[in-house]
Amino acid sequence: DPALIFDLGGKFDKSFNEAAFAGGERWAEETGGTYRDIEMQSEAQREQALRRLAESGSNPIVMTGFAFASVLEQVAPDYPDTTFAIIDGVVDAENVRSVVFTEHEGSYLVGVLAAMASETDTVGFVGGMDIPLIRRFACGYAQGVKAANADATVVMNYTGTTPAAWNDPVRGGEITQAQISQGADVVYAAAGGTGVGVLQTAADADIFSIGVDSNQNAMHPGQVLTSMVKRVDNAVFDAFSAGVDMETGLYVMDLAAGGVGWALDENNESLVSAEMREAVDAASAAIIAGDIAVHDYMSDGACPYE
Amino acid sequence: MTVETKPGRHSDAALTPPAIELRGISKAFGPVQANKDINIRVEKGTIHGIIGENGAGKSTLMSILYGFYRADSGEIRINGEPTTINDSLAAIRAGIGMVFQHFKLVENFSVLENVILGAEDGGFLKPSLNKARGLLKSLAADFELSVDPDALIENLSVGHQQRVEILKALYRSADILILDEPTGVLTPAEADHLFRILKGLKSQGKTIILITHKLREIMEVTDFVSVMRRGEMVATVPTKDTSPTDLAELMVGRKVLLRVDKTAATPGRTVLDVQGLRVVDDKGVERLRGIDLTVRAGEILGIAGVAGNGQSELLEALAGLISATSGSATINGNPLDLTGRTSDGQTRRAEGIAHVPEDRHRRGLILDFSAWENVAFGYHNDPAYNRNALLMDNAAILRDTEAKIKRFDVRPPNPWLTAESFSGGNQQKLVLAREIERNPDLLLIGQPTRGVDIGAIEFIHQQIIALRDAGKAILLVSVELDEIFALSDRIAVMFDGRIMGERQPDHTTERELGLLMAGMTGEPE
Amino acid sequence: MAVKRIPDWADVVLVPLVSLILAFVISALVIVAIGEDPWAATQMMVSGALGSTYGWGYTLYYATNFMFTGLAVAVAFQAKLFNIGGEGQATLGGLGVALACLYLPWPHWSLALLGAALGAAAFGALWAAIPGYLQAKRGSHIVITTIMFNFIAAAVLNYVLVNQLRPQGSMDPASARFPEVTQLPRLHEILEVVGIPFSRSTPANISLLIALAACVAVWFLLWRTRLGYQIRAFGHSEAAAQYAGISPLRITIVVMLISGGLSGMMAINNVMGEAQRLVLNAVEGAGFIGIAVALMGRNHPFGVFLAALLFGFLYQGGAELALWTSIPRELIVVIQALVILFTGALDNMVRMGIAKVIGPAKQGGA
Amino acid sequence: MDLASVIQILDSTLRLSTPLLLACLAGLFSERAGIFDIGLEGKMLAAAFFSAATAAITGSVWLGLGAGILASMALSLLHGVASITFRGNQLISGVAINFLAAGLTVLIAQDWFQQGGRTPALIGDGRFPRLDLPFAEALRDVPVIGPAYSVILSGHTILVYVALLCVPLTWYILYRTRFGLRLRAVGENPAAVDTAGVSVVRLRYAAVLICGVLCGIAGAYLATGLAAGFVKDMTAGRGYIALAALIFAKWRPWQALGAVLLFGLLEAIANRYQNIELAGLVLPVQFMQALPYILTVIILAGFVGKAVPPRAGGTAYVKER
Ligand SMILES: Nc1ncnc2c1ncn2[C@@H]1O[C@H](COP(=O)(O)OP(=O)(O)OP(=O)(O)O)[C@@H](O)[C@H]1O
Ligand SMILES: Nc1ncnc2c1ncn2[C@@H]1O[C@H](COP(=O)(O)OP(=O)(O)OP(=O)(O)O)[C@@H](O)[C@H]1O
Ligand SMILES: [Mg+2]
Ligand SMILES: [Mg+2]
Repeated sequence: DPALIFDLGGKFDKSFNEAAFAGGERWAEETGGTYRDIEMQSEAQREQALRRLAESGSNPIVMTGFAFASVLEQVAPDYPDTTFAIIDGVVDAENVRSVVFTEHEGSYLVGVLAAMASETDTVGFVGGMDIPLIRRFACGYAQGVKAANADATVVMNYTGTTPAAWNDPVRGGEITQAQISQGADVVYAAAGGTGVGVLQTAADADIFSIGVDSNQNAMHPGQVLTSMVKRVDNAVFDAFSAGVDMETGLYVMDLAAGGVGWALDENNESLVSAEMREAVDAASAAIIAGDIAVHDYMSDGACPYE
Repeated sequence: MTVETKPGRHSDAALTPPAIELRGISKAFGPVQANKDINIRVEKGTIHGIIGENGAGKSTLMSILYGFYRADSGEIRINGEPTTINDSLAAIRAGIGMVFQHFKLVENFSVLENVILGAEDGGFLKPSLNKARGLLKSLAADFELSVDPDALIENLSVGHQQRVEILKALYRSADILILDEPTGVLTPAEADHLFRILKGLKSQGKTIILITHKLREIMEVTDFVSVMRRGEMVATVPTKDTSPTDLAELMVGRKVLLRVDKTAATPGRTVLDVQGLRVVDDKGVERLRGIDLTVRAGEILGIAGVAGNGQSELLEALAGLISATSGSATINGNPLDLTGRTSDGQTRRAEGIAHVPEDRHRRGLILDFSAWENVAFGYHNDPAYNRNALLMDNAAILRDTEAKIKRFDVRPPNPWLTAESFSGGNQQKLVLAREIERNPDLLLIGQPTRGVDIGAIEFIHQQIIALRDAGKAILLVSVELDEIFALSDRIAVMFDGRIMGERQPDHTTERELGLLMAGMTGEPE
Repeated sequence: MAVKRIPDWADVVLVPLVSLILAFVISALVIVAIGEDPWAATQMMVSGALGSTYGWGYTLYYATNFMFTGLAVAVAFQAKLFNIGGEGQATLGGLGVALACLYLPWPHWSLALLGAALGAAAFGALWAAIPGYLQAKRGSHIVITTIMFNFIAAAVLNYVLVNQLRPQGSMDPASARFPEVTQLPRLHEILEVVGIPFSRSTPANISLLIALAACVAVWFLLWRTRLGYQIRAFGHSEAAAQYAGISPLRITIVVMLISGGLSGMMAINNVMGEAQRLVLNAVEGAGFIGIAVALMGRNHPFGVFLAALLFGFLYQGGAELALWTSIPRELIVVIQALVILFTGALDNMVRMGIAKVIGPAKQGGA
Repeated sequence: MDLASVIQILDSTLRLSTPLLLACLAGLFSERAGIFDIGLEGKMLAAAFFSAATAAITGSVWLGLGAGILASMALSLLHGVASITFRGNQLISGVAINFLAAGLTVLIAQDWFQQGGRTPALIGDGRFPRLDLPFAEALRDVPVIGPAYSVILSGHTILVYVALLCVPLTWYILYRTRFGLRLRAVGENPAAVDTAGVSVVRLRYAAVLICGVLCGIAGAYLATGLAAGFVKDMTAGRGYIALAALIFAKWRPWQALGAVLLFGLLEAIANRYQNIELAGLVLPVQFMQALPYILTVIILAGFVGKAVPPRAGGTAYVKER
């Protein structure tokens, strides 16, 4: 059977891990198969969990989060008959599939939408912690905003430096208020459980918010402009479906591959005008065609658009 | 049938029920049997004294009567009625008031707040406080108990704190007033004043129980006296039918020497010389206002005074515990750093000064440490107690402790017991052993026998004299005038941070010292 | 209601035992309440934590962390200083280890261990000494300052990892992997020498021995050295310590240096021994667990050792439970809470119960 | 810094200070009575969960508030039993309560809602509405007073005003009522209270329960006033900050208000200004995030001086050993 390991955030984090969980569940439902899933509780367990699963015959083993990369690098060669898939991280080994997403591309698209929906020419970004992954979201977003409206301002904030940063809806709400007072009328949250507070405050203040990872449009129908979806669920689903024969190597789940995108459903239909849809579709096409290069923060550790 | 009771006439006792009757009261604290089958009657309108050695169980008995402790067995009758006293509220309701040996006051509350605590008038303070203020005024007038109702307790002298305790009881309209060692902290004048008050109360029909160690006071004010020994009530007699020597014998169970033998001093060179010592405390109050004094080798300089007039600060400044604001001092001719910048307790010890602090629990001992650890306390840097720069030589300390315990007859002679588990007198012996055995040039000693019973006092006094006779200088601070007289070669009296005057013990009287202690220089007005 | 005196053996053996049993009984009730089988859960916890050398390896690994942080809190408590800053000090200790391992060329792991331990202790000590100094000199309450320093440490680490130590192009806000030579011997390698087979895949490493040595050293420090004597005296009574010429300033700072150093040393276990790189939040709350461990161990190194083992067991047993059953991981937090509550705060209740059953101590026996 | 920013920051300060204020006053009652309480965090967390859960199930935020208070009081009672009745270690009991709340809330949330330890988002009457104070609209355009009153002061949920009212109320209770006199006395010298014929145990339980009520309101405010539902560990260390504020305020009510406002202000500023450029040097985000804590340390070291806790604090009242 396949196995799925969630990162420390836990499988119900309403975003990244939860999306992986959804992929697993979908696979189980469609194929009638069963899989094992476990949640990490401490750093030291990563290795423990990987080895135990590999030794008990789980295959393939899918894990979410870049934090696994370093450990997997050590563990994978010890179990040549097991295939592993790591999401959000890159491990160079025979039996590992590395799945990465181009969050900056998805963020670019929602940035375009944000800039066009904004009447104040000011949009906000709330990140959980100042770490490279979140910077990548932020930078793509800023580029998209600037592309749609060169005069727009992007207000950026991070919640904190302790693990509480990902679970503090109250502070998320206050940061949103602070951004609103600086004129922001669309706020993009990439902050785990803190995002719940961001979306809530935006809805209360009657401005738009943008969800992340999973489709969060339904959390406040008609008030969440869109969500930057990262199809972690597909990545898990694909890996599970491929089973023991899963191909290894680097898989870049980019816009072209449908790995990232923006969510449109009955909850936000009315919010996205035809003009906006056109613009974002055009941007999307241009990115896929390579006409627009969305800057990847990871490429040089800098963001020219902030 | 109505019987007219005349205060003090115990012949009426058969007709009037006694104010208090205790029957078969027993109380144990763990293995300590503090009270054993105690029976006692206290007649209405009398002053009834209770005496007994330290730890005889006096306070325990009274605390049971006041509902602070619960007796293991026995019966309490108030005015003939069997009464259950499970807490202090019940005692207060039964008309009992108590002034504890260790006051039960909230230090950072005002006098007024302390008085009304627990006896407030309704849920809000304003009316209670106003009412209390009025009542306090009239009580103060009736009983000469004036205190500033708005002063904070921590700023009051012990004597005034005691007045507050008495006012607390009177405010609750107590008919029976228990005073546990009230005079231990008072000047003779204050004590006289207290006794006047007590007599006044008696004449108003109140019943008073007075615990004291001072036989003179028993003889002076009580109508009856009960003697306790080791948890038992050994006798109750009319005061007029007894004498101090009889009482002392009843108390201790043997004959006691009430006076220390000592030869005249032969003072030598000056050991300590202090000039213009001033100390200002944290609150900015000037505690010492220019002290000049000298102590010579082979003499004891006794400092008399009511507690709180700067004696503590004097000792602490000399011992390096607080810093002086100005002044200078020399020890054996070498300057002493009074500012504390280059000195502390360690330096002072090296300079030949030993210090027996007034408060052995707060300063002199670590109560949770064993006896042997306490023997090294303050001398932990002594090479004899250390193997090397890092390690202590516990075996050496232990050996030394055993020797000291033996010489000072500390009981029980077990160096492993924690300081806490020794009785007060034995704790004091431990401290004295540690400091005296160092053979210091100068011994600073505060309240050497506070809370210590007659037997131990005798021994401690002998040790102090012996040190003097060995040619050492001793600066003694005590609030017990008897002690000052017994030990000192010269007596200096402190009042309000100054030395009011110096007297020879043979050429002065308690009365004269009492006046000096109250701030009067003795010249006719 | 006076607490009855009970014989010494009952106090030492029965009270903790009964307390633990009570805690586990209530935990079982909680497990039943969430619809799981408490017996199966117990079995899984015990076998997961103690049933194999593998389980022992993890149990000891966690216990090592808790020994360091527990000792840190205990030492400070001996001087009556409540150091809640173990979390931050261990965080900084991790930084010390990382810098030592990454930037110095070590010829052998043993030297690397020495260097890293020094780095860890120095950084941790520094992080504790500032609150100590402020308390002694400025009267700033050490509880507040150490709490604040936990937050500041998190920010420092976040900055350093993201902007300085993270290898170019890495997504993970973590340092690079330490050089191979700094890899500490794992427990199985050590035990192999004496011929005991031990699971190869556990993070327990030589730091365990250092933690044990630290327990002994702290005991030695407190009860055999002059410094320890002064620390304890100061802790019992500041006024008395001053009388004895023990400088409050010096003792406060020295104690906090030792305490912080011990917290920091935890990093040789988790950062150097296990992860071989520095990650965000490597401490994972061990600093706070240290408070519970110290309090339960009555601030005595041996008590800390036992309490750390108990918590290691709870951690590992609980992890197994959460990993391989549907029981949520928070259950373990609840069990920990109950263990702390019954053994640490309701001990008198147990004592009184025992006194009722076996009767009070004989006269003079207590 | 423009006026709008100032107003927003002050507005935010008030909201962020409110849970701290309630928790701080809660701690004040308990510690003034001689019972140390580092379990404020846990009690707030429990209250946050039970208020959100009850509000989610019943749709009534008032029932939620009640449930939150009850939950918090239950933990207070536990603290009381451990530290008053059984004279256990107050610090350990507090630590245990923090762990207990952290574990139980998620465990129960998972059992009840299956949303990963979260409650469903609260809507409509499940949350406290924002109140407009009288004349807020009319005064809005008056310079200075207008924004100060109608933006900063007005427009918060009722619990903010409750919290603010608790300050004078606490002061009044503490210094003007019989209960307050006894409460303060029992924290200073329980023997004095005992010999005055008042039950030490009853007073301390009362104090601890009041502490429970206030922590309960604080937690409910977090989950149903500021946020719209419970998220695990959502108190995010606020209980510890409240404790720090209490020491900062030296256990006095008005000073407590000052202390929490300061903490709230620093946090609001840190939220608002994260990228500050000083003379060409861009201060890192992390620096701004740590700034409230750094400033607290500096203020404490520079201006506050020694805080002396209630004298009988932290120790059980034992008459006989
Ligand atoms: N709270 C207590 N717990 C345990 N033992 C106590 C307690 N109070 C008193 N004792 C012990 O009970 C005995 C009687 O003490 P008590 O205080 O009644 O003596 P006392 O006659 O008042 O002595 P003193 O003259 O020193 O005041 C002593 O042995 C004392 O140590
Ligand atoms: N509060 C207390 N709690 C427990 N034990 C106490 C307490 N007070 C005194 N004791 C114990 O009771 C015993 C007698 O103490 P106490 O001070 O009353 O003796 P004492 O008869 O006054 O002796 P001494 O004459 O030497 O002062 C000692 O062993 C002491 O440890
Ligand atoms: Mg007595
Ligand atoms: Mg005694």
